[in-house]
Amino acid sequence: MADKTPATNGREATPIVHMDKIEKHFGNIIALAGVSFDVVAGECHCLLGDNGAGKSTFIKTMSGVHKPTKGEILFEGKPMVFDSPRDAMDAGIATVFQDLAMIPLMSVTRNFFMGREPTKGRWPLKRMDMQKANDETMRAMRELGINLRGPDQAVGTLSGGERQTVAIARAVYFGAKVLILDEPTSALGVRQTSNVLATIDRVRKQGVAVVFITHNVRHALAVGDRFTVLNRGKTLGTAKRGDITGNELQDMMAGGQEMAELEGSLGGTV
Amino acid sequence: MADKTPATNGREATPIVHMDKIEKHFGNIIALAGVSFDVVAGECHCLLGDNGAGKSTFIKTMSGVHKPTKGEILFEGKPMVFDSPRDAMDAGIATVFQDLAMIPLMSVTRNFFMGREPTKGRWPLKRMDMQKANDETMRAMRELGINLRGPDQAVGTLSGGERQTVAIARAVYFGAKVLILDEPTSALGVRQTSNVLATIDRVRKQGVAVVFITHNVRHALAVGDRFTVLNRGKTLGTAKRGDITGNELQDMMAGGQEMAELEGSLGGTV
Amino acid sequence: MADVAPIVADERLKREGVVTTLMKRPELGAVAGAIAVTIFFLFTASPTMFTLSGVMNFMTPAAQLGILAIGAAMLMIAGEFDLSIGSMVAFSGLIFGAFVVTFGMPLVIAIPATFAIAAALGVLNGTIVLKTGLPSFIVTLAFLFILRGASLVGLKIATGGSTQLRGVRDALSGDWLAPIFSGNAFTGLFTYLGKIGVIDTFPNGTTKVPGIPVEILWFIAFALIATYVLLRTPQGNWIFASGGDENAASNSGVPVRKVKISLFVLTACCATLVAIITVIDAGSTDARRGFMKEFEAIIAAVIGGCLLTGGYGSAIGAFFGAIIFGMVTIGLTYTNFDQDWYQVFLGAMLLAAVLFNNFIRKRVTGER
Amino acid sequence: MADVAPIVADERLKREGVVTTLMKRPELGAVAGAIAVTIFFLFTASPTMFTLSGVMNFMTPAAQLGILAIGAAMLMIAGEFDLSIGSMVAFSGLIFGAFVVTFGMPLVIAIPATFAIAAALGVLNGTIVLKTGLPSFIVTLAFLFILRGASLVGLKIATGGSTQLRGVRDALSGDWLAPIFSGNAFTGLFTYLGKIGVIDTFPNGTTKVPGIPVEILWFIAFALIATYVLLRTPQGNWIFASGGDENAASNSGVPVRKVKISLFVLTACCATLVAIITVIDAGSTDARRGFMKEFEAIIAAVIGGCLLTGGYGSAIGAFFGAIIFGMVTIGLTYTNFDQDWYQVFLGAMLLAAVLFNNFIRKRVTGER
Amino acid sequence: EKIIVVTHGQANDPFWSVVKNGVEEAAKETGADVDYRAPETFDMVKMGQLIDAAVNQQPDGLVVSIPDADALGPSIERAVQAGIPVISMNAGSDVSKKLGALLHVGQDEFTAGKRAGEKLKEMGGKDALCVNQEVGNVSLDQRCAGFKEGFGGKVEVLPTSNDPTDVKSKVQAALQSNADIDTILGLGAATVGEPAVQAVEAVGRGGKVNVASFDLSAGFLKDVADGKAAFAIDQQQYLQGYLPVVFLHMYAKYGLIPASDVASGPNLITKDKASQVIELSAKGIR
Ligand SMILES: Nc1ncnc2c1ncn2[C@@H]1O[C@H](COP(=O)(O)OP(=O)(O)OP(=O)(O)O)[C@@H](O)[C@H]1O
Ligand SMILES: Nc1ncnc2c1ncn2[C@@H]1O[C@H](COP(=O)(O)OP(=O)(O)OP(=O)(O)O)[C@@H](O)[C@H]1O
Ligand SMILES: [Mg+2]
Ligand SMILES: [Mg+2]
Repeated sequence: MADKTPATNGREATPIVHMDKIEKHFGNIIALAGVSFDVVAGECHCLLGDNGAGKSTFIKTMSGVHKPTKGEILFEGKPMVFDSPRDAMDAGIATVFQDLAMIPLMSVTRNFFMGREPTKGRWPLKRMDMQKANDETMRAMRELGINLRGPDQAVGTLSGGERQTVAIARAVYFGAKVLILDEPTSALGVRQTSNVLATIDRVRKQGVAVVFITHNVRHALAVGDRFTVLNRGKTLGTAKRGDITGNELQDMMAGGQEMAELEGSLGGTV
Repeated sequence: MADKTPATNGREATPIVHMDKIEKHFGNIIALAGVSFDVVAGECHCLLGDNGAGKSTFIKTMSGVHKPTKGEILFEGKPMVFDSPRDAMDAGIATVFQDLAMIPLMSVTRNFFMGREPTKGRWPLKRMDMQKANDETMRAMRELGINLRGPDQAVGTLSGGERQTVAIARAVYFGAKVLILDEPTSALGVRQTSNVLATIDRVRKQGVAVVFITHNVRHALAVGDRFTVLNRGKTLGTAKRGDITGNELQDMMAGGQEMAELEGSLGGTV
Repeated sequence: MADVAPIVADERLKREGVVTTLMKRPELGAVAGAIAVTIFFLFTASPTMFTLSGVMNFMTPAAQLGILAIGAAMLMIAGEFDLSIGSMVAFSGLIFGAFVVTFGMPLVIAIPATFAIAAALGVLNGTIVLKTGLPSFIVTLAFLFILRGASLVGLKIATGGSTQLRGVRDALSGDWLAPIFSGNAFTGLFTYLGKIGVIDTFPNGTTKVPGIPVEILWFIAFALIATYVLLRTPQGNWIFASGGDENAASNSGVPVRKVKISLFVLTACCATLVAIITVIDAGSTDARRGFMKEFEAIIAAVIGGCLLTGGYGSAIGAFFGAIIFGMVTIGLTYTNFDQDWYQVFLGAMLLAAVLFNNFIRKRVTGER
Repeated sequence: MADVAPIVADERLKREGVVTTLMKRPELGAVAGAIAVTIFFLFTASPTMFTLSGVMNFMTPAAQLGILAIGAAMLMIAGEFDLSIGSMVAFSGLIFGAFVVTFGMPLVIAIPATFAIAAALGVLNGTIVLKTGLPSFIVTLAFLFILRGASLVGLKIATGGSTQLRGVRDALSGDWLAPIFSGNAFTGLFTYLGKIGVIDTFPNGTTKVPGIPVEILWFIAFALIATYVLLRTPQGNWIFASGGDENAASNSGVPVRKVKISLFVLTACCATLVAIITVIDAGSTDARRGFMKEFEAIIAAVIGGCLLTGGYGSAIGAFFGAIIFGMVTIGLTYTNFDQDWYQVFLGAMLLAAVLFNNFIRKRVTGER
Repeated sequence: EKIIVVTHGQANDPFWSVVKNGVEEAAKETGADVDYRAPETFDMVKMGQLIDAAVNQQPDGLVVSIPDADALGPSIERAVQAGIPVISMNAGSDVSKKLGALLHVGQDEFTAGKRAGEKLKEMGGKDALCVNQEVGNVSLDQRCAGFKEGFGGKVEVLPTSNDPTDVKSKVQAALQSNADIDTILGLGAATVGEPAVQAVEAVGRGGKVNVASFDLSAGFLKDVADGKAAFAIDQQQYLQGYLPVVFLHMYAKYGLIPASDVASGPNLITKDKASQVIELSAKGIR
């Protein structure tokens, strides 16, 4: 697919985030060996690749968790250094991390608004608006197809999918300019998955730039505008929607290695 | 599908595990409201259902983590009370939990063999056979398509898919009679997924009873012999392979609620 | 997406009583412990323990400990320890005493200056912990020794060789700020109540209880404010988040560093408040002040339901934890047992109080 | 599935030196701290500190602390605390002293009997912690008080009113087991070395160092065994797992309860070993033995790299942590510093030692 | 009739346990109901609260030690106001009368330290260690301060913990690094005196270094008797516990009270007397 890479050259819009030749080393482990990537407003850019390819590490440098060992980040055209995830958030980047970044002992509402709590009243009586926070949380969760028993259940006691939905709903709620989703549908049921995909589609149409990581080719094809494949810390290339078929994409995601043969309906895409 | 339930009545083999009208309450939360389920040797029984339906809670009672509030567990026909997961393991039940049950600070090998370490030498010099443990771990991981950098990397620094693969490889390695997999493929790449599905197929043919939880209809259909759908803590019924189509199954998994409409290739099964 | 499912009563919930709901809160467990201890002393202690003066008597040490315990609890909720609190009491006491006695400053200057120095030490503690990533246990332990040693040296310098600095009361006589930090509040009211016979008086006519010791008021006010901050403000949310999972909190945009440093400053200031109150009240300070108070504060916080691993606990819990601790230590002197057995009783009562609290909570909330 | 990918050199790894690999181990950080402290004293302390007798002199308290610290470290790795260690030293000392002096038992009975009682108390501690789910901090804290108080009461009963029980040495003179638990080992060798002039002698011809104090040998042996258990046996794996994540460990089949209870027994037995050694050596025991040793043990374990949250640490780290602590506390007396500053220096040196250790590790292993 | 004793010394401190034994003996003999109270560490704030607690119980007599007149003064005055007869003991002879106590039993730590210093100076001491097992405890600090004054020569305070092994190692370290030390004063016989003697032996300076210690312990007395240590300073603290209770009993019963303070010490126990008191010391009477 290396020959298909120039396909992106034709794009006009300046990217909101442009990551240039990012490298990231952990001690003696090289997780990223020079990855370039950009995303423009109103598109959904899928980041695909084998397990351990470096996808999560890459988006973590984008959202201020890791500092790149080498390489540059341009935000809206200007070089930018995010010192903490809070900086990235203030710039309008919201992320669903693969590990969800939630506090098990705290309630759903408190996790939802963690770091950006709605307040009411004036100092010194400025306080959290719990009523509003609870309502918004329940509403946002219902939109994604989860009916919580109550907004004060501890996140640690939620089911895997319920928990993931909290993280997605939160990111969607706060994702002003860029929304990064690291395998957001991995634990979701069919109904919740289709809701999330529909949500991605909706926010993209509202002009938000979406970075979507998934292992499911069908999900990627359903909402993706461009597809970038990582393998062992390097880019294999980027393709536009329509330039590539599901089977081609699947082969690339497997890192070029052969897959076990399966009977039945799995002949096509997993 | 309630009318299809009797389909299973025709089976001859006595189930290895038979769970009878299991209820489980957490304080005032009712997670399971009477679920019956069984699995026989050599079959793959898929447990499906919406997020929060109670699947994980159910298999946790099966593997000794939770004690059921009501109901009975028959193991090889005899009533059985598992006081701890270790009891269940000693009986030959191995589980991949949704949260993986791994210690982030410990190495891959130590996690792999946790609780059942291979030893060499005699007391008082009976010690862990690290060489063997490392080799077996690397081999088991490679079989599922993950090439680890080394067996002594801390699990906490592995990628999501790598970590999940450790948990699966461990369960397969120790799953003598029953293998329970709670959404084992959620974080896996396409190659690893097909490896896992192939592995399920292989161990089933070796006579192991497999309980497979997934949200992916295609995965379920690829390896499942029977399908049980849970909804809000209750069974919707059980169907045999061939008695049900992917679309029917998908509708049931969504709990009968409508799904968001999606353009493109997602018209069929998610 | 428009047709969002309506909110319906959920069939997956059993009904639960108000009691159950209340008992799930960590602080209310500590209340159960406090009640158990009270009942114990009602039966075993001299009845004077629960007269007005008896209550003030055990509430005073409880209040002094409690101010420290609430600060320690908030820091523990954020996942860190401050072992230097006790030494900080001695050190702040020395600084304050020296300001007042040696330099003759009025309180209106001496108090802010002492707090400023304490806050600076808090920032130092916090910064070292965060910059180096060392456990706060070990960093503040170093300050436990350093500040204790510095108090000794400082006292010797300030007094010309003694380890006891006296004369604070004389130096402050007539200072208008003193009543806020020492002595008793509402003395007028109490004298009046004594006159009309509502409260007991000594043979010479003075009331047995001259008023409410100010530390008790500080203690209650601080407990209320801390609870409000923890439960009702964004900052409270950040404190819980920082302690629950530092990485997750920081990834979700919580300014973890600022939160933790502020709390190190808070514990240092709590120690300073206690130091100022006790130094003015006692009129003196010495190198042993606050000895082991860091552990007592942590103990009170843990009795009150704080987890040592962070992320869970409450200020009200620490409030009752301090009262339990104060009531047990002073209360035992109202009973008729031999002082040799004191520690055995103390240990047994602590254990009994937390066991009871735990038992009640388990009963009420069902398994788990 | 047959065609498993072959093992190939991984291009995603940078090469790293042996030093880096070594320094990643938690224990080797503590070694760096120990070296830093040694260098400091080489420059500031009287040269007698590093003569043979000087080394034995600071190694003796280090060894006694270290035996406790290694036990505490193993328990901390498993995610629990034992605050009753120090009181256990006093209590076991009393029991042992009473067995030997009051009941006249020979060591071969008294020692196992004392260990049995200590083990039973360890089981009690562990069982309460596990059955109730209360934090071990609070449960063992109760035992801190209870055992300390019981030692006082017991001593008074055993002696008829004094807090010191003496006469142990007389009661044991000639007991064949005594040399294993007291005095010096290899005395013959040392006398010989003294004769041929390899080691210093006093004017009267006796060697300055009569032998190696047995506690040092116990200490080293225990450190080696503990390290072996932690790193090379299944039980070691279980200890790390229990502390790393109790739920995950139990779900993976680790017998978490058994592991924890055994470790509570271990810490109680460590305290008893120290008690027996010191009681025989001193010939007496008193109610204050082991005071605050629980904190010193935890401090040594933390200096040696143990996490308070569990799941991480090493016995060798605790070994060096105890040596650092012993060297600093005793070493400062060899220097010319004004002893008023003792605690300031102690704190500063602790901080410097852990900062140095941390700095080295960060340098060597790269960021994170 | 109820008498409450509040001191600054913990029940497990060897010195104070003897005081407490004296209190108990007096209680037995007079038939009075006597309670002994003390804070868990040297803590003046807590001690004041314990006195307040005692006053609340309206006893027929109160015995207190006064190591810090500023901190304890108000509580003691409150007791006097409440009409409770107060006798002070051990520390506080200088302020006892001013605060309204009937009389004082015992003597100043400072005076005792000074006395020891003078004696050790007489024995030829020039360079001394004052080994303090609880730095910051004002009454111990005063012992060292008094010693410094009486001794006249060079005195260094060596802070240690309560642990005998620790004390021995530290004293040994001090002796090794400073060959001029010829005198050691311990502030507690069991915790400091005994290990200090061992340390002196271990560095081979037995006979060249004079070891003396405050308070008595059977082990240290044996060292004195054997000539390994110079003397022990005895305050006869048993009397400090015993006498005030008896006095208060007499006062309550007949209104009798001695007219002046009672000095219970200091009393130097040297080689000739040591062996006689060993037995009493082992029983917690001396
Ligand atoms: N903190 C770390 N320390 C050491 N190695 C790390 C660390 N974080 C990630 N790695 C390694 O870097 C590689 C890339 O990890 P990353 O999590 O980015 O993969 P990924 O593409 O997200 O995989 P997956 O699809 O399984 O989530 C992995 O091999 C992992 O082991
Ligand atoms: N310990 C607990 N305390 C309280 N409620 C719990 C607890 N564990 C699970 N629940 C609740 O029980 C319900 C079932 O949870 P469970 O994890 O079994 O769902 P699941 O079917 O596995 O869902 P998913 O597909 O999202 O993993 C959820 O609504 C959850 O909130
Ligand atoms: Mg990932
Ligand atoms: Mg689940």
